[in-house]
Amino acid sequence: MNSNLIWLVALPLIGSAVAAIVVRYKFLDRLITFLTFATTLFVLFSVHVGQSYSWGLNFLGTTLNLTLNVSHLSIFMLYISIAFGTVLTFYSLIDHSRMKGFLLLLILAANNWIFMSNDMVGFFFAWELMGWASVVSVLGGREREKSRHAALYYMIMSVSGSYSMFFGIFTLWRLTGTFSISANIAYLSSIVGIHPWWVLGIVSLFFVTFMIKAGIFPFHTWVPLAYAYSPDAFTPFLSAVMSKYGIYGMLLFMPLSLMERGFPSAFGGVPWTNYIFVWIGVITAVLGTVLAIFQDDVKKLFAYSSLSNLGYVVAAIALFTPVGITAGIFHAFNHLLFKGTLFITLLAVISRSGTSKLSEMGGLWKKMPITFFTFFVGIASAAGIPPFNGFGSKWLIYQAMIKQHLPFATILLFLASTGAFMYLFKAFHSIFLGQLSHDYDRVKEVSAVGKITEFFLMFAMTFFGVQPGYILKPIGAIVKSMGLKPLPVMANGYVTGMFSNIYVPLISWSLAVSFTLGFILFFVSAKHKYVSQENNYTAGQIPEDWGLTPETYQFSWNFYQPVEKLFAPFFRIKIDGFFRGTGDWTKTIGSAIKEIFVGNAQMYAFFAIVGLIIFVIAGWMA
Amino acid sequence: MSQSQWSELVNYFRGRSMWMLHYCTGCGAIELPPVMTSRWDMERFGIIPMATPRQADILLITGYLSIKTLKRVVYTYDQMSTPKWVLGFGSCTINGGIYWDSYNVIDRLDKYIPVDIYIAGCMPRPEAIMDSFIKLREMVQKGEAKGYEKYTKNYEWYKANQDHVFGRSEPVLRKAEEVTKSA
Amino acid sequence: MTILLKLIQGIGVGALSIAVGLLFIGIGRKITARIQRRYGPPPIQNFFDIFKLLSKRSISHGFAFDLGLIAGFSALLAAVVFLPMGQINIFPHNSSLIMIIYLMTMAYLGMAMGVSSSGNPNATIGIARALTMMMGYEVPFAAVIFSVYIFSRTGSLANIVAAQSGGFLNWNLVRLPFGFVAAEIALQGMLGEKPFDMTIAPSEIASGPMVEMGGKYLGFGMLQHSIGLFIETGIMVDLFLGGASNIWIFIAKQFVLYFAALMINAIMPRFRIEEGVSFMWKFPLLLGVVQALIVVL
Amino acid sequence: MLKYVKTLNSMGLKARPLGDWEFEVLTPKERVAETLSYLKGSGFETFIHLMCVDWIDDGEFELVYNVESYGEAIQALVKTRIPREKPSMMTMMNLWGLCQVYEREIHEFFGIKFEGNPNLEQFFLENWMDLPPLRKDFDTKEFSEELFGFKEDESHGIKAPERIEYK
Repeated sequence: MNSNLIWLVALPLIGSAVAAIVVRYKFLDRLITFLTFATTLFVLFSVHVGQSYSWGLNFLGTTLNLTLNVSHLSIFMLYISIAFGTVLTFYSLIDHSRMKGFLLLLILAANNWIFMSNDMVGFFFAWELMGWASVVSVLGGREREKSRHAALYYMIMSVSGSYSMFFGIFTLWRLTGTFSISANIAYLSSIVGIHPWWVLGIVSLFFVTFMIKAGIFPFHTWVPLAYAYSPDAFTPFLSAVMSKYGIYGMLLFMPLSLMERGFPSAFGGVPWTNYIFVWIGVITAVLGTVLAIFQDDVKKLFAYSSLSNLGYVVAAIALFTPVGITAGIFHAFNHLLFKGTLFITLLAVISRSGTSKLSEMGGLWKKMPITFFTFFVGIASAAGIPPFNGFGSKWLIYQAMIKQHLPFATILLFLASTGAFMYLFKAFHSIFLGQLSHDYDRVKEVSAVGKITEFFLMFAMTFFGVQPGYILKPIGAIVKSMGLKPLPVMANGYVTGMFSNIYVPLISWSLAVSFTLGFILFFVSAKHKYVSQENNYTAGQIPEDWGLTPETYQFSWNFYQPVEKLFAPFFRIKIDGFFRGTGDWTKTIGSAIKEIFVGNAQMYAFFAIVGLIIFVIAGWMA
Repeated sequence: MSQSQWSELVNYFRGRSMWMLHYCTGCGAIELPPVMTSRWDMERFGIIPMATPRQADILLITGYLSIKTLKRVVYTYDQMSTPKWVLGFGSCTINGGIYWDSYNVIDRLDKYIPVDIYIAGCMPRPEAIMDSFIKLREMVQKGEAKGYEKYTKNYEWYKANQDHVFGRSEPVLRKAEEVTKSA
Repeated sequence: MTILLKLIQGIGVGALSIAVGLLFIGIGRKITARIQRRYGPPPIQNFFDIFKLLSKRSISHGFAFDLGLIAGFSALLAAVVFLPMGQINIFPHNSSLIMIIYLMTMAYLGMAMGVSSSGNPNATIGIARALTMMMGYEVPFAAVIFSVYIFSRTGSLANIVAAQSGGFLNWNLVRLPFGFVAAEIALQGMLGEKPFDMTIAPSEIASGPMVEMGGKYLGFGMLQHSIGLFIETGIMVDLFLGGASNIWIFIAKQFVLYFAALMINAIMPRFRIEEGVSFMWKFPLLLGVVQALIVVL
Repeated sequence: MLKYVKTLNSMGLKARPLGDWEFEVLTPKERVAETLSYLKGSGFETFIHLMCVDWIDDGEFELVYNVESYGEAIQALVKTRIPREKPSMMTMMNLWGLCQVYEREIHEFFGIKFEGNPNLEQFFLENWMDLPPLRKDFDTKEFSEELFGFKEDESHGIKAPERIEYK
């Protein structure tokens, strides 16, 4: 019995209550949020693997045991999520978005509960708490109408996911009579050889929920909306931490080694259920990338980018090999770090420029140099460029895929990676590079708090890039706890894939030496002088008489027009082929799907009723 | 290695690699394709055409310059980094050529920017252009082509000449009162 | 002591790659001139050019411009030391191909950042074209390298070279012919030679990324190009032509590849961007996929 | 072609053929719009050019509207004369929007005001304050000497050619 576990949940709840009281005083609200996060992180230091806590709850005459249990995976997730939350809340102490601190604390409570919970009732309750709190959080975006629509959409998706999970939980309970997650998984793995289809069905119910939360194809539709229209200070948390709940859930069920015993193998020794899942991940990665290339709203762009990265993670963990799981969790961590950083810098940029449209920004690097560098390190990480942190995990993912002899999936992932470089550069250029508009002459760099945070994040991204061992060791423990052989992590930074090795510090040293040489050559050669941005091909002459302004020279509209032309046939297929279809049948189905996704009040009501029916059936079966 | 030896070396290399920005204003531009292509092939002297003033060492003005064009030429010249040289091509740059009494075409280029070598002729043959390249190369290697230094030293004079053309604030001719401003 | 030795070796390899790259481009200019029935510049012309550029004054648009150009050059310099070339192999246990490719990506990112920070739209258009083209050629190239990975059961270039030892018939060129053709076409795009030179289109976008670069900046760009040429052809030699027993043979093999690319360059017009990408995704990718299928099945 | 000439003559205008494919119409200033709209209605849909001739001795400007019928491959020159003193003309923009640019150019080089044309700002010239340069009474040589400082025997040893006097 370790009562410190209960504090991890109780503290944020208390903090949330206090913050809710002072919600009118914005700074106080933020301060309490930050302090609660920091305290929770402090409490977390006393938590160790293997601790557990449980208490009984009298529910309708039966006693329900709520259990908290700390596994290797949970403590890893707890650390990264709370640490990131602390950084974020520290940063957002003085921002101007309409995020409510108490909602974030509610999510934190749910977050800790989800990661520690070892019973499905608690898990489900925490999941719901997290879902509703985040739905309400999304409501406070800059554009009220759109954020309301996004929140509604998100709510529908999240509720339907919850029904699915609810159904799954009660089915399992009826079969085993217990709510304990570990016991249920043990039960499932014992019957997987006998009734594979049953197990598949039950697990799918859970996986739908997790895929919705992680935004995996085909349940990705809520992601861009919710990310783009949520409050700017909340989006980092939404993207960095909350998308990982789905991954966590999948990892819980992965040790079933899914259908290895019940189903034949597909290519490369991967069970075919996993194989399908790998492809779902790959499709998500490619889809997210391609759609991100065409976005003009920067938050939407990075929403699709998150989609793409989670696709990578899913593809890697679905392999369920030591390299795959390591790569997947490592990438999930890296995604948390760099995408959190990117969204934090976006928060800074959007609050200063007042717009999230890429075509309206530009040239901010002279005004916000530190934010610019943070963003640069962020996109370098996201593009997987050594020595920053995204590289190791992407490299490992390729290794894992190749090890299973899946070249086509790997090629597509590589395409997604190159495409990632494209959209990242598009965002980078359109925000920071290019011509500075006169509208932004008075833009200032972030405050001291912001600078500290940005320096810290830059340091973190470089540190975990150069020394991946610090993060690969705990991941190794997780892999071991799943019953697999962990990757040999020789020294900090020496990563052994199955196909080749990299020694990341060596890359960093090589880069350091070559940059020194580059700088020496640069300063030895002839002098240069600095000129203004107007002194380029217009020769310092701004032909205002012709109605042209500096912004006219900012090239950010239709940035990848040739690519759009290239993909135009595919977009046509989507609209014409899918919805309008070749016959009435397709038409009907198409319009039905359209109804669901477009969503009017009747459809939502219909959803609620269907959910209710599922609920009743589940109850009856129980 | 002493200072002078070093600059000698630098000048040698500069002479061996001269990149050209051709500012094609008049009819003379048609003489350049044979110079660039297989008939005369200026690349064998390390001279290649460049697309922007940033990259260029030679500014080749191929023909007459109206006032508006001259303004752009001056901008272009200012955008080039030192060392830089100007070649005036054809009679038009020397004395206005057939446009000698035009109301809109300047007569002598080196009033406005320093010209290192003039190529006479209307139009000069490609051989003349090649010859001017060789001359320029000899001058550069001997350290004689110093037009850009002249420009810096006598900037006031050049600037005054430029402003005289660009910045007119009153009519040039005395019959100003007869101008039908009401028209 | 070993560290110092490796450092000196690394710098030596960097210098070698620059020299070889510049010489290649010079010889390439001469050959192109001869194909076009011109006399052409001397083969060492590029050394004159580099010297002149580094000694010429230049303009800059700010620290991002400086840093970007330095990054473009240095990251490639950092990548070249991991390339096994003949008997020169400084870090034999660290020659993962994907690592080298991603290191090169850093150079492109740096370059892109530098030239775009100048604010010249022509530069950005060039970069957008380059990135689009990169998406085009990396896909068939990825197909090929993953086929080679699976075929050789290793992802380290040094081991791939070792796996091809023992005569011409063991070369991947013979064993994986479709992959070689696909990679050769991808190489054309990588080197930015015609018909895939839409990035640097002097008449349309004023030489694209290089539009604001002059003096030493352009010099850094040229150095980057020459090292890039060295690495890209070097990777191809290691992947398909069985590496080499010493550095001279290695350079000779590289030159053979570059020569082939030059020949195509000299007689081809230019693709439009989306044509280039869709070409890359049709013929070379098909070959790459066929090769991957053959390897896997 | 002759039918147009005949019709135009019957309208009281002086029209005569100039060759196989061209005829001219002399109209007073007030009837230009009428003539041009008649021609446009009968197939001369393409406006080619607007020219101006300075008849300095007559004290008149002559405006020449050049229109073409692609269907019959013939051109018509509609000529009108306006006095040199305070020259003005009504715009033809309602017939051809293209006229806007030509009229702007004519205004720039001859100083003819086109009533109804919204934009008669400088087009080719910059910062021009002298007489409109294509008028016959504008002395380009003197202007050139004054502004560009050109002297005929200036150190180059090249003698400038004799100036052709236009009558």
